[in-house]
Amino acid sequence: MACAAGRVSGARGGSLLEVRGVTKRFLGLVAVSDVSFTVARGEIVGIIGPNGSGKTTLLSVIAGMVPPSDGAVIWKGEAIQRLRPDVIAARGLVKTFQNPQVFAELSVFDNVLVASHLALKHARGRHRALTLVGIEGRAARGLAARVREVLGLCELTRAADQPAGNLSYGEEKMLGLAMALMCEPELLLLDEPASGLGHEEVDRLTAVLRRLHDAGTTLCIVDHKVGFLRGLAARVIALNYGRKVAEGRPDEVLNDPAVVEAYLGRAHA
Amino acid sequence: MRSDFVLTIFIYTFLSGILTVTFDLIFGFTGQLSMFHPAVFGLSAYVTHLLVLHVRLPFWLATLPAAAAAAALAVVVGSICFKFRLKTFYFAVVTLAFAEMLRLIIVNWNSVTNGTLGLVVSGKPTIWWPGTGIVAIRGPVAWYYLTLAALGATVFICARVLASWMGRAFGAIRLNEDLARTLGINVFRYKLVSFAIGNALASFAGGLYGYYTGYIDPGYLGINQSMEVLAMVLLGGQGTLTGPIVGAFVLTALPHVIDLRAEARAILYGAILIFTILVMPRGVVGTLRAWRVRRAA
Amino acid sequence: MKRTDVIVASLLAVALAVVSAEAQNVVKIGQVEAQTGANAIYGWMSSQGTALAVDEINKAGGFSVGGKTYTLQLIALDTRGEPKEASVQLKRLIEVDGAKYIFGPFLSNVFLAIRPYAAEFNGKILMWGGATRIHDYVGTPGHEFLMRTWNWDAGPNGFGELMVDDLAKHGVKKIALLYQNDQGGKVMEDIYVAMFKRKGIEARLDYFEPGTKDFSTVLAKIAAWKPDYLFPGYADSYIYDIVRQATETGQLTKFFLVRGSLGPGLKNKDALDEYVVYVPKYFEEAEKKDPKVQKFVKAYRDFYKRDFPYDQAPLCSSSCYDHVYMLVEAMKKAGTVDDPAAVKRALMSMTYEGLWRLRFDDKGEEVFNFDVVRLKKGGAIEVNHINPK
Amino acid sequence: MLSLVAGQVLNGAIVGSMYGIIALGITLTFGITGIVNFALGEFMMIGAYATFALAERGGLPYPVAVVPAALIAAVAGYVCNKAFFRFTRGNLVNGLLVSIGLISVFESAVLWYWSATPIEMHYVLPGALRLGDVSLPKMKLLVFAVIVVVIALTYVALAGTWLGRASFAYAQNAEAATLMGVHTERLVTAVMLYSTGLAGLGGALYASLYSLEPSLGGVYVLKGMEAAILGGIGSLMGSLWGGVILGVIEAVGSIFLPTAFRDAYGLAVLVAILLFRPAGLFGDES
Repeated sequence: MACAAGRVSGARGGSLLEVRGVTKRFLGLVAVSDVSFTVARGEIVGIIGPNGSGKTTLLSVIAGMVPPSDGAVIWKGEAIQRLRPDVIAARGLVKTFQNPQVFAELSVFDNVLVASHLALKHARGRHRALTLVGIEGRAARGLAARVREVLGLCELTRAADQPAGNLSYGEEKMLGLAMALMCEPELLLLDEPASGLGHEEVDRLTAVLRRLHDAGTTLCIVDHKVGFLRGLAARVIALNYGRKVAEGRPDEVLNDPAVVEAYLGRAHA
Repeated sequence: MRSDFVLTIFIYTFLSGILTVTFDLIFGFTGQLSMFHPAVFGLSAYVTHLLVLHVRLPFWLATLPAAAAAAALAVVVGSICFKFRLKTFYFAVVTLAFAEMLRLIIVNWNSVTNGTLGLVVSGKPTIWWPGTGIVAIRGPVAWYYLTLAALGATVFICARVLASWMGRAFGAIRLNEDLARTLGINVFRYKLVSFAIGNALASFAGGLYGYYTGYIDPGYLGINQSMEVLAMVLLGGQGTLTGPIVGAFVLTALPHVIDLRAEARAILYGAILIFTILVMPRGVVGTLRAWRVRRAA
Repeated sequence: MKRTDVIVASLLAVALAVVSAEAQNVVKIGQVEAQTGANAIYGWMSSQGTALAVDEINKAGGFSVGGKTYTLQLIALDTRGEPKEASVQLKRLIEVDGAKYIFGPFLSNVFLAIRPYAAEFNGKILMWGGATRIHDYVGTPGHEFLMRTWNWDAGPNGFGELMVDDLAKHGVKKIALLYQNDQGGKVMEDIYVAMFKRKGIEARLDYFEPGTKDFSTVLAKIAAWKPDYLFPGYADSYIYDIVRQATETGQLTKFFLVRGSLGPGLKNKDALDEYVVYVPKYFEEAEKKDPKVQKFVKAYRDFYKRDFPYDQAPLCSSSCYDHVYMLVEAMKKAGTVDDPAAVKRALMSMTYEGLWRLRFDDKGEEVFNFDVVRLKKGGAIEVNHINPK
Repeated sequence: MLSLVAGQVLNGAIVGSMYGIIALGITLTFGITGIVNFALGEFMMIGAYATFALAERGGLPYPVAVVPAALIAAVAGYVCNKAFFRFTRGNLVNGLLVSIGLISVFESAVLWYWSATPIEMHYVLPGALRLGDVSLPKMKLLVFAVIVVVIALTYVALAGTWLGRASFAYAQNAEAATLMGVHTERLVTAVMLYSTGLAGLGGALYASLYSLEPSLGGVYVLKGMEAAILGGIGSLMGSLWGGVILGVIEAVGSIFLPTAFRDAYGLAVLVAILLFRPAGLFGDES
């Protein structure tokens, strides 16, 4: 991804994202409690944990959808936990939704085209104004090409012209991913990308994510499908009741008693 | 002999068309139910004329500060509403509130606006015409083409904006604000942009309207103006550029087509409004479009 | 674009067809009044009077001018009080229907919006309106087509002037004006505030938003100022409430009106001390004395199948009724039905004895006899018939 | 001066309660059906003219006439719901357009029958009550009492009845409520009946205070919307408070400032409050 590569900057090599003691309370009950971890550029980090262990909340906090009650989110050495989601996205930190969000009335192509907002902004900046008076048609053509590219990457080319409302659940998730990609993320936060997908869909997803990673995108994937993550992630963080209970290589973490307990309950511990 | 009667209906259609199209930019495309339109319509009518009157600006020059004023006002009102995340009904009522306050100011600021007596506009806009040179625009035919051109320009500008990334941002905001945010779209800013552009363009309708009828009064800012514009857009088809114009034509011509005693006429008028929207919930154009799509599929 | 032209052309063709298809010996009277909507009251009443007169004349077999018998066709269009509608309708009346005689409008904002267009037909049409703002234009160059069908407040023949003089004679020192904040109210301010000043009466003015129904606050404010009289706006729809709310709490009990009707006074006759009002005609009394009035009231009842609106009728209904007859007389006198200029000359030189004695001053503004009614506590009524020279 | 203010605060509250009863209808309808019944003012008008007809023409004593008048309005509301609003459910603007159409229809119909001449009922309860320098018309006090009682009863009733539980459940979460067996159609019908009936009652009371004209509803539906939002959509007592506050502000405002701006005072405060409490004074933030 040329454009993305062009924007690599800030803390080179070092940690791209750092989550520092993030806590989130919703009227009394604690969803995330004092979680800290870092994501280095080019990594694939997995976050696992049973349902209700606070994974989704944690992601929302990082993406700026909900402000943390406590703690900080550091992006390229800069605290971002008070910034608006669109600003955070503009800085290259993009999130997909667990249950896919799409513009149902628009065609798949237009969905992704809408998502080209940032791409165009980065590519043209103020010069976007020229597209208003018809000049800079190149920019527009460039976008269209890019959209097709992304659709191809996510294997949605065939569905391009039909309304997003008609897509299957799996395809909707793919579209969600495609739109996120269009934003040219440096770090892509994926919220349960595999949930509700069939086997071959999961495989396809895995392949796509691999390709992304090879293209230089850092990934942070939340999922409770352990198997799916084991295949992808180099490092896994386990949450339970909003706490970080383990961190390390997938096999280590999956054998960690705390994690086993979290998943299978006391009996097996 | 040609009939001014028919031409006049078209002239009013085109003038209303400017209002409805720009309103649809805010409402149909960006999803913000604004009741502020008649306010800028009336305000710009006053500003334009007062500038011509006191500052001696030529009409066309005077419309620009008027548009600027409209945009500035829109930014103020819009920022307040959007900062506080006022949506649908709330947004409608608050913009209505601002419109009412503006109307009351104009009604009572006698020294400038001549209050309820209104202002009689004697002049006409002039244009340079090859051969004849500078000519004042008089008579229905001239006004027919002038207003048509104005409407055309408005539609063109709106179309360009909607075709650009801004239009895409508007749509995203209308359809799913949260998703729009995660895609890096500054929802607040683009709501504001849509609101400002819509109102700035609407201001031209005000200036022209005042100079066409030759009379400006605070009634321009009345709430029923708001209702009429809304009715036109819904009837014609929201979220389209042709729909609002169709609606403007229908509702402008309708009262003059029904030939009944006053009360019966008003009853029928209301009934037609109701049944059209019930039969075509997406307006004439919207429904036709959907129908064509279904036939294609 | 092209398509619109086609539409224009076709509609136009239809229009022409309509015009040419019209019978020859029909005189068309157009009327542009607000018959529905918030400001309907004046227009509604006047369109009633006109329709009644036209019906009577036609039932009587029409009228003959130059040996030819004509009937009247009334085309009354409802402006809903909207200038936009009115301007389209006026064009229709003049061009499509070919009406040369236009009645109305009574609303000033409507008049101001249609004036420029009507002026283009100066000499080709005759427009009879009651709107106050017509006063500014009637008799001025380029407006020969215009005549105002209502007495003017100020000036030697002005009913307002006369009534205020009377107040001054009664030693009134302070009067509170409470007008609705619209065209009519503003015009009255311009007329009366100055007039009171000239006559050495201290006046204070408060405006209220049209649509207001509860006046307690502003009335309390006014009462604290302790005026001798309260001078409420011009529309009965407000005066009923103002008078009731003022008297109910006993804050203000003396009223002075130059528009509106006797109705509100009668309704609260026991609670008020005095209620002075200008009415073009005090019908309850006139009905007993004047056979013409009797006939009119009966005709109204039969035609509309509803009780006679004593309080509202004088406002305009019947003066429009008279105007139709007067116009016909003028046509006879001028010997033509399709030369408005000639008809106007005839009108200017004649005096018509109908329910009123109607004539026009040299500007083309109407002067007719009227009544000033002084209502006392308990309902004692003293009518003062005034017959301007 | 003090007595002037005191008197106007009371008077403002009374006038405001009238806004409140419309606001209650708006709150209920919007909360349940998602449409703003902009035509509510017309049902008020119907109630007012019905009262006039029953009391003046039908010869019923006023207190008796009020009830059938409200019922007539409710029936009209029921018909409109079945015929029109049913199809615009959840579509704010289309519902608004239907309302605009209804306004034109109703007002013209009334104009046709009653003519444009203003009409006024015989005074039911003339005279005023004096408390020191403050004097308030008896009828106004009575009207105020009735409205407060009605709204309070509505509040109590909605807490303990099927309609109440249903509507609260529905307002919280439509699907869930439907799953819980709340019969949406029945609920909506009930709400339409009740809100239009309330408006009718408001009109019936109005008729005893002011003169009638076909367009009387317009002002009240606007004030009602302001009051509903001021109090917080969905809050029943909030609608009463919203109305009262609005009334008091307008009254007190126009003592010290020009009366011509009366409406602006209420609007300004409305906007100010919305900025600090977007959900209104009594609405629940979320």
